[in-house]
Amino acid sequence: MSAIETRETAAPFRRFILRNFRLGIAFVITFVLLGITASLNERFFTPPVITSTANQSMTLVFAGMAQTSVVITGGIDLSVGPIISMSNSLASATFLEGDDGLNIILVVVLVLAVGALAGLINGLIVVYGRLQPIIVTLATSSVYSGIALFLRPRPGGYVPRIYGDLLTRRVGQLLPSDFFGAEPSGIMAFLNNFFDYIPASLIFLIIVLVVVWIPFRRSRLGMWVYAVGSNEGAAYMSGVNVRLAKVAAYVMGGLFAAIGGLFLTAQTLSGDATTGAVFTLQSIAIVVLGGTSLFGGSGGVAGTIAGAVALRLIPTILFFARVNPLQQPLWEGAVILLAVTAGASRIFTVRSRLDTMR
Amino acid sequence: AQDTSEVEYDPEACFAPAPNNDGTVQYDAKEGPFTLAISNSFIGNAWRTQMIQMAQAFSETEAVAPMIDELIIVSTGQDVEAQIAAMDNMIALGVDAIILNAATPTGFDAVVRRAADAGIVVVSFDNIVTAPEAVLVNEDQVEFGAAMARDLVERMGGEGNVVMVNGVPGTSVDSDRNTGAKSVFEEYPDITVLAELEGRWDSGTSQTVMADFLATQPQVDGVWVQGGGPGVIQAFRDAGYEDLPPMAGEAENGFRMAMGNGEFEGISIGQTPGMVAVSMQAALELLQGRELPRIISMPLPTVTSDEIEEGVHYFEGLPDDFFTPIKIPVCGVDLDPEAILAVEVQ
Amino acid sequence: MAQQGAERVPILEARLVSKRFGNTIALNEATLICQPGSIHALVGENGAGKSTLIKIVAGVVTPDSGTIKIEGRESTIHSPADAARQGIVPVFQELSLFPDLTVAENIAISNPPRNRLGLVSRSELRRQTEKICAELGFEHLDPNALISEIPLAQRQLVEIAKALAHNPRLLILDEGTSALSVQDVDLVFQVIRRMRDQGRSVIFISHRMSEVKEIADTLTIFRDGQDVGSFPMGAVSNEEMVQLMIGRKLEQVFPPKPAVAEPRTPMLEVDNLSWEPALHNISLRVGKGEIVGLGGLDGQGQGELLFALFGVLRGVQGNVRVDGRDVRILSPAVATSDSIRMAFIPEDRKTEGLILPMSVGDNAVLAVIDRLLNQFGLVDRQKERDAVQKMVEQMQVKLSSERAPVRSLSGGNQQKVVMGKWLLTDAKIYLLHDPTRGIDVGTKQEIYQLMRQLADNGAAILFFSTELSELVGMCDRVLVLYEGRIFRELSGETINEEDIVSAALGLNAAVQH
Amino acid sequence: MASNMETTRGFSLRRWFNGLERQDRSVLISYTMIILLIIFGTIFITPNFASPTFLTQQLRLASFLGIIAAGQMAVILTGNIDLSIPWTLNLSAVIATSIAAGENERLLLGVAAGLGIGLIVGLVNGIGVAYLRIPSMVLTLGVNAVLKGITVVYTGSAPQFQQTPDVLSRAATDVLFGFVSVAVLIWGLVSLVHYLVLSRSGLGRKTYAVGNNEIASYLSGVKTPRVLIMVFVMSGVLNALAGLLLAGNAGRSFNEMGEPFLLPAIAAVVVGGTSILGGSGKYLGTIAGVIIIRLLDGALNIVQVAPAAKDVTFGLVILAMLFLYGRGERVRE
Ligand SMILES: Nc1ncnc2c1ncn2[C@@H]1O[C@H](COP(=O)(O)OP(=O)(O)OP(=O)(O)O)[C@@H](O)[C@H]1O
Ligand SMILES: Nc1ncnc2c1ncn2[C@@H]1O[C@H](COP(=O)(O)OP(=O)(O)OP(=O)(O)O)[C@@H](O)[C@H]1O
Ligand SMILES: [Mg+2]
Ligand SMILES: [Mg+2]
Repeated sequence: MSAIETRETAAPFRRFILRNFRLGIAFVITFVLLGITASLNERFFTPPVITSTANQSMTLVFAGMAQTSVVITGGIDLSVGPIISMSNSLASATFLEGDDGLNIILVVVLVLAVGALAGLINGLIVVYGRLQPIIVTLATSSVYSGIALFLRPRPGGYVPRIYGDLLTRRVGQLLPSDFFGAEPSGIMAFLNNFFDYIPASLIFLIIVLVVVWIPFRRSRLGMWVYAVGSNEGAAYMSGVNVRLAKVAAYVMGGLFAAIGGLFLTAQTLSGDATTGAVFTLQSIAIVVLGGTSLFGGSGGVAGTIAGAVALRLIPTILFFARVNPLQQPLWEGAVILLAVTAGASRIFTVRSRLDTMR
Repeated sequence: AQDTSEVEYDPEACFAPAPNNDGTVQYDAKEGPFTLAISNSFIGNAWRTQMIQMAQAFSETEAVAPMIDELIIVSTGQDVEAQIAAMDNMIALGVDAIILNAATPTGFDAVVRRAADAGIVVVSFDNIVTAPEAVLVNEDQVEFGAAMARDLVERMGGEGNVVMVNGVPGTSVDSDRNTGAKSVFEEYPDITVLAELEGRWDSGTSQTVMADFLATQPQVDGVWVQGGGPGVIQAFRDAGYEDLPPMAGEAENGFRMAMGNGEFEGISIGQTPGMVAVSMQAALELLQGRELPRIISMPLPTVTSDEIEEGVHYFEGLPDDFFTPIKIPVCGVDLDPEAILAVEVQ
Repeated sequence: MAQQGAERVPILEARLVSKRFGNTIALNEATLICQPGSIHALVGENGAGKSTLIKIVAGVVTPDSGTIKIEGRESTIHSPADAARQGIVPVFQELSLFPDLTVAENIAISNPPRNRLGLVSRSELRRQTEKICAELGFEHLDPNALISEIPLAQRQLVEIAKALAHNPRLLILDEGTSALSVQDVDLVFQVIRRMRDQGRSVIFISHRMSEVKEIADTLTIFRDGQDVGSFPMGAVSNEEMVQLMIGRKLEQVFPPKPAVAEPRTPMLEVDNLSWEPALHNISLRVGKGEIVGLGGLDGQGQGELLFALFGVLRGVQGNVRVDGRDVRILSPAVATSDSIRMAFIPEDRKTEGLILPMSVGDNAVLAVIDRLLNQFGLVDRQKERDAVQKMVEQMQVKLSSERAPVRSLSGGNQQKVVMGKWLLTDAKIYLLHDPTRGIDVGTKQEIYQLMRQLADNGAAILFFSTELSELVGMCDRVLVLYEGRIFRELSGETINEEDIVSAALGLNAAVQH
Repeated sequence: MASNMETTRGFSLRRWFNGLERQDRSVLISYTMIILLIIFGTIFITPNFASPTFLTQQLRLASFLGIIAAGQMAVILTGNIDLSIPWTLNLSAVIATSIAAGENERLLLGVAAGLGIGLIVGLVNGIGVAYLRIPSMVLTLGVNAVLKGITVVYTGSAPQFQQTPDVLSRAATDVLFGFVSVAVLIWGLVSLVHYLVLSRSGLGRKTYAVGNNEIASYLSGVKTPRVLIMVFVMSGVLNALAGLLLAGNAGRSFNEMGEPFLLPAIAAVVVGGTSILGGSGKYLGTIAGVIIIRLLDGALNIVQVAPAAKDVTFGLVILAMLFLYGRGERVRE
C-alpha cells in the first residue's frame, strides 16, 4: 500500500478534501439544482413552495437514512420500501376515527416498534444465518409487502388531519396566531415571519437526527457499526461485538423506514400498500449520491439528505422548464446519470491506479 | 356501426352524473384563454403515452385551441410526494385548472384543498382521488367489471368455468372491477370462478400467468380479463387451443383485432385514454362558469363481437397496445389515430 | 525440557495442543509455557504452527485437543474479546485494523472513552491516544489520520498501540515487527522491556534472528506443529537453533556473488524518473544478471519507485529503457507483456500479491493464463496442471492440495506462491518489494538461492529490503534512497551495514552519481 | 473425531456430502430443491404440476429468465450488479421489431440492431465501472432510467411496428416433439457457451480473479478494465437477446416486458449459490436457481390464495432455501 504514502504526506486541507470529496459533490449538485429551481420559479422563496419542497423529499430522506445505516455495515436493505408500505398501511389501519389524542401516540409507537422489529428480523437472519443481505432482504421485502397488502387490500383508511398538519404544515401555521403577540413588532415580528418560512417537516427531521441518528452515530455501538463495515474480520479480532453491531444497524434501518412510513402517512392522510415500493431503489441511489461507500465503513446521512433533495427536485425543474412531457423521463434519467458520474470525477485526481480499486 | 362524425358535442350528455354523484360544482366564469396543467403520475406504458398524446392532440383541435393559452404536462412517477409537490408547483404558478391522474386515490385530499383555496379548478380522471373538492371524470369501474361479466355469462349460457385475470392488487380500480364482476357471477349458481390470476394489467404478466394456468390443462369456458387481453389470447394460442372461449376484456387494439377477426366471441370495454380530453373539456366548461355534476360518469366505450368494425372500433396496422376508444363525439372529442400519433415530441 | 524459574505460576500454559485443518496438521501436541516477567521468543519455519497456536490462545481458532491454563487456571477462550478479558492480547500476523477509521478510533475501538451522555468523547479519545503514543514513543502517529492514509509500518505501530491499550498481562506479537524500520523496532523493544520489568510477559514471534537474540530471554522452537525445544536465551548457538528449526544443517546463508565481471549489458535503464512529491530525478541501471538493492529507511520512495516502474502510477516523468528499447509502461499489463517481461513482488502479499480465497493453482497461473490456451481458446487443463506442478516443485511449496485456498497456507508458503507465479512467466526483470518479510531462515535461503539463480540466467533484479544483512549479502550494487532521491550508490566492498545505515540516515552529504 | 471414525466404515453419504466443496454442495441442494418443489406442487396445488405439459411450459418460460440470469451472473461474479436489465431489454426489443417490420427477411437486421443496443449498453456500463469507477449499482440504475427515456421518446414520437416476424415468434414459442422448446434450446446453447467461457476460458478465470481481488489481479498483469467491460457487455447482449425472445413470445414488443425480470434474475443467481460479493459461484447453480424461481413463480401464479399470501410465501420459501444451503463462512481479514 505504499502507493498511499503520498496521501499521508498530504496537508490537512488536502486530506479533508480527499476524505469528503463525494460528500462535497453531493452538496454541489443539490445546490446547483436548487439554484436552477429558484431561478425558474420566482415564487420559490415563499413559505408554501419551501414547505412543499421540503415535504416532497422527507419520506425519501428517511428511506435514505434507513439504507445508509445498513450500507455502512457493508450490507444492503431491499426491504426499505416494503417496510414503508407496511408502516403506512399499519398506521392507516390503526388510527381511530374521532380519537385524536392518546390513540395517535399509540399508533406512532406501534408503527415504530413494528418497523424496528422488521429490521431486527432482517438483522438476525443476516447475522445468525450468515447470509447475504441483498437476498435476505429481497426475501423479507416480499414478506413485508405481503403484510402491507393484507393490512390494506385497497387504498384508504382514516388518518387524523391534526396528525397530518403537525408534520406537513409550517411552524407558523401550527403556532397560535398570537403566539408572538397580537400584532408583533420588532424581533417578535421577525420571529413570527421567520417561523412562517419553517416547514414542520424540517423540525421533525432535525428532531429525528438529534434524538435518533446522532446519539447512535456517536455511541460506541455506532463506532462499531462503522468498524464492522470497514473490516468485519478485524472487528471480530478486536473484540468488537460484531453481531450486536450488525443487528443494531438493521434495526436502525427498520426504524428509519418506519419513520418514513409515518411521514408518508401524514402527507397522504391515508394508507396504500403499493406506494412504498419505489423507495427501495431510490434510497440506494441517493445513498451513493450522498457519498456513502456501498462497501461499508464510511459515509453518513448528511450526503444522503442532500441526495434525496436533489433527486426530488428533478421533476420540479422539468415542470418549470416546460420540458416536453414525453421527453421528461429521458431528462430525468440524464440528470441522475450525470449526478452519479460527477461523483466519479475524483478518479482523475487519483495518482495511483491501485487507489481507484480500493 | 354508425358514422360517428354526425354526433354533436352535447355537454348534458357528456357530463352525465354518476350514480354515486353527490352534487354539482360551479365556479365564477373567467376570461380565457386558460392555462391547463396535467399532473400525471406513472409514465412508460402505452396507455399513459397515448393519454399524453391525446391531451396534446385535443388541445390543438380548432374547437378548443383558442380557449387554451398553455397546456403544461408533468409526469412524476409512482411517488405520491413528488406528485403532490408537482401540484403545489402548479398552484404556485397560478394555473387555471389542474387535471390529475393520481398515483394513489387517497393521498391528495390536502393538496387538492390547497388548490381549491387558490381558486383552481381540479379535475381528476382515471385513477380518481377522494378529495371532495375535485371534480371526478371516470368510467364507473364497478359497472365496468359487471358489464363485462354480464356479457360473458350470457355467451357462456349461464354455466361453466370462468377465469378472472385481475389487475394490480391493492389498487381501487382492481378491487372495484373485481367486485362488480363477482356480484354478477354470484347470481349464477352454475358459473364457477375457476381461478383468479394476477395479471397486473400488463400483457406480459397476464400472458405468463395465463400460460402457467393453462398448462394445468383446466376446462376453461370463459375468460374475464381486466387488462392485458392480447397476452391472454397469446397464451391460449401457445397452449394450442384451436378455438378460444368467450372473453370479456379491455380495449387494446390487439384484443379487438382478434375479436374482429372472429378468433373469439365476447365484449370489449375501454378505459379510454381519451378521458383526459374529456377532463380538459370539463375543466374548460367549469372555467367558463358552467355547472357540472361533481362525479361525472363517462359512457363505457363498449363493443361486442356482434357489432365490431375495422376502422371504427379497431385499426389494422396500428400497434396492439393502442387503445382504440378514441372518439367520444358527445364530449367533443373526435380525434383520429393519425392526429394522435402525429403529436410531435419536440 | 529445561524451564527457568519453574517455581512461579506460568502466565500461559498451553499443553499438548493439536489442531488440524482438513488434512493439514497445523499443531501436533505442541506445548508452550510462558513465565511472568519474561519475553518469550517463539521461532520456527513457515508453517510450523506458531500463528495457529496464537490464534487458539486468542480464541479465534478452537483446538481439537489439549489444555490451556492461564495463571494456573484451566480455561477455554471463546473469542478474542474473551482472551482480552483474561489479560491476553495478541497482535496477529495479518493486521486487523479498520482502514476507514482514524488511528485514535482504531486504538480505542473495543472500549472508547465515553462522556456522561454515554457518547464517545472525541476530545477524550484524542487525548488518550496522544497519551498512549507518547508513552510508547510513537509520536509520529497522527491520531486523526485514517489507517488507509498511513504506510504499512505505521499501521503495525497502531496495531501494537491498540494491543497495549488493553494493558495486557500477556502481549503476543506474531511477526508484529516484520514491517518496521530499525528505529521503530527499537521503540517497540523499549516498550516490551518495560512490560517485562513490570512483571508482565510477551510472546515474540519473528523470523529476524537478530531481533530475537536482542530481545528475548527465553526461546521455544517449533517444527512441524510441535515444540522441539525450549531454552533460556543464549543457551543454544545460532547453528543449533537453526538446525532445530529446519531439521538440518544450514550452510552459508547467502549464495556466493559472482566475481564482478566486465560491465554488464544493461537490461533496465531509468533516466530522471520523477513522480512528485515522492520521487525526484531517479536514474539507475540494472544489468543482465545483476541484483541491485534498494536501501534506505522505510518510506523514502522505494515502494513508489517499484510501482512507477511497473506502470501502476499516473503522471510519472522520465525515460525507461528495457533491453535497449525505449518503453512507456502505462500498466502492469504492459509491464508483463512479452516485449517487456517484468515481474513484481508487492509489499503486501495478502492484499496485493495473492487472491486469498482462490486455490494455489489458480493463483499460480493467473499471470500466464493466456499462454495456457488450446486451439479453441480454452484453458488447456493439462498445460495448466503441468504449470502448477512446475511451480510447486520449483518453489517447494508446502500445501495440502493444489485446490486448497492460498489463504490456508502459512505466510512463507504464501510468499513462495507469489514468487512462483512470476517464475512461470519467465520474466527478464524482477522488481522485489521486501520479498522475505515474515519468512523463516530456511525459506529465506531458498529465496536467496532462487534470486541468484534467476540472475545467473540473465534476469535483472531490483531488490528492496528493510533487512540490511540481505542487501549486503545479496546485492551487486546498492542504491540508498533518501527522501525520494538516490542518495548514494554502494558497490563491491563499500556494501556494508555501516555505510548503508549512514547513507540511509542522510549522513555524509556527498551524493555520488 | 466423528469423521475419523467414519473413515473406518465404508461409503457414507453424509461424509461424501460434507466432503464436497461448499459450492458443489449448494448446487446439489438447489437441484434437490427443484424436485421438492415439483413434489410439493403436485400434492398441494394440482396433480398436473408434474405433467410434461406443465414442466415443458415452465422450462420454456424459464429460458427467458435463464438467459438474463446468465449475464447477470457474470456481472455479479466480478462483485458488480446490473440493474439496467428492464429497459435494455425493452429498448432492444422495440427497436428490433420496428426494424424487422414483421418480415422474416428483415429479421436478421432487427436482431442485429437489438443485440447492438445491448452491446452499446454493456459498453457504457462497463466503461463507467471500469474507468470512471462508478458503483455499478447506481450507474446501471441511471443507465436504466436513460434507456427508459429513450424508449418513451422513440415509441411516443411515431407508431412503431410491434409485431414480431413469425420466425422470431416461433423461436420463442415452438415446442418440438411435444417437449423440446426452441427457446430452451437457445437457452441451452447460451448456457453451453457461458459455461465454457466462465469455467474454461482465460476471461472466465480472470472474471473470478477480479471478483475476488481486483488489485492482485491487476498487479498480476490482468487487464482488469477489459474484464469488467466484457462482463457488462455479456449482460447487455444477453438482456437484448432475452428481449427479442420475450417479444417473440408475446408476438410483439412493448414497454413493460423487462420490469418483471429484474429482481427474479438477481434472486435466481444468488439462490443458485453465487456470492453477491463476487468471486465464487457455479453456472450450474444459476441454472438451478432460474428453474427454482420459475417453478415457485409458476406455482404461485396458479395457486388460489390472496395476493398478500403469495408475497409472503415467496419470501418465506426463498429464506427457507437459503437456510438449506447452510450458514456462510465467517468473514475473514
Ligand atoms: N474467525 C473469525 N474471523 C472473522 N470474523 C469472525 C470469526 N468468527 C466470527 N466472526 C464474525 O463474528 C460474528 C459472530 O461470530 P461468532 O463466532 O459468535 O458467530 P458464530 O460462531 O457463527 O455463531 P455460533 O457460535 O452460533 O456458530 C459473525 O458475524 C462472524 O462474521
Ligand atoms: N485456516 C486454515 N485452513 C487450512 N490450513 C491452515 C489454516 N491456517 C493454517 N493452516 C495450516 O497450518 C499450518 C500452520 O500454519 P501457521 O500459520 O500456524 O504457521 P506459522 O508458523 O505461523 O508460519 P509463518 O511463520 O509463515 O506464519 C500451515 O501448514 C498452514 O497451511
Ligand atoms: Mg504465522
Ligand atoms: Mg461461535
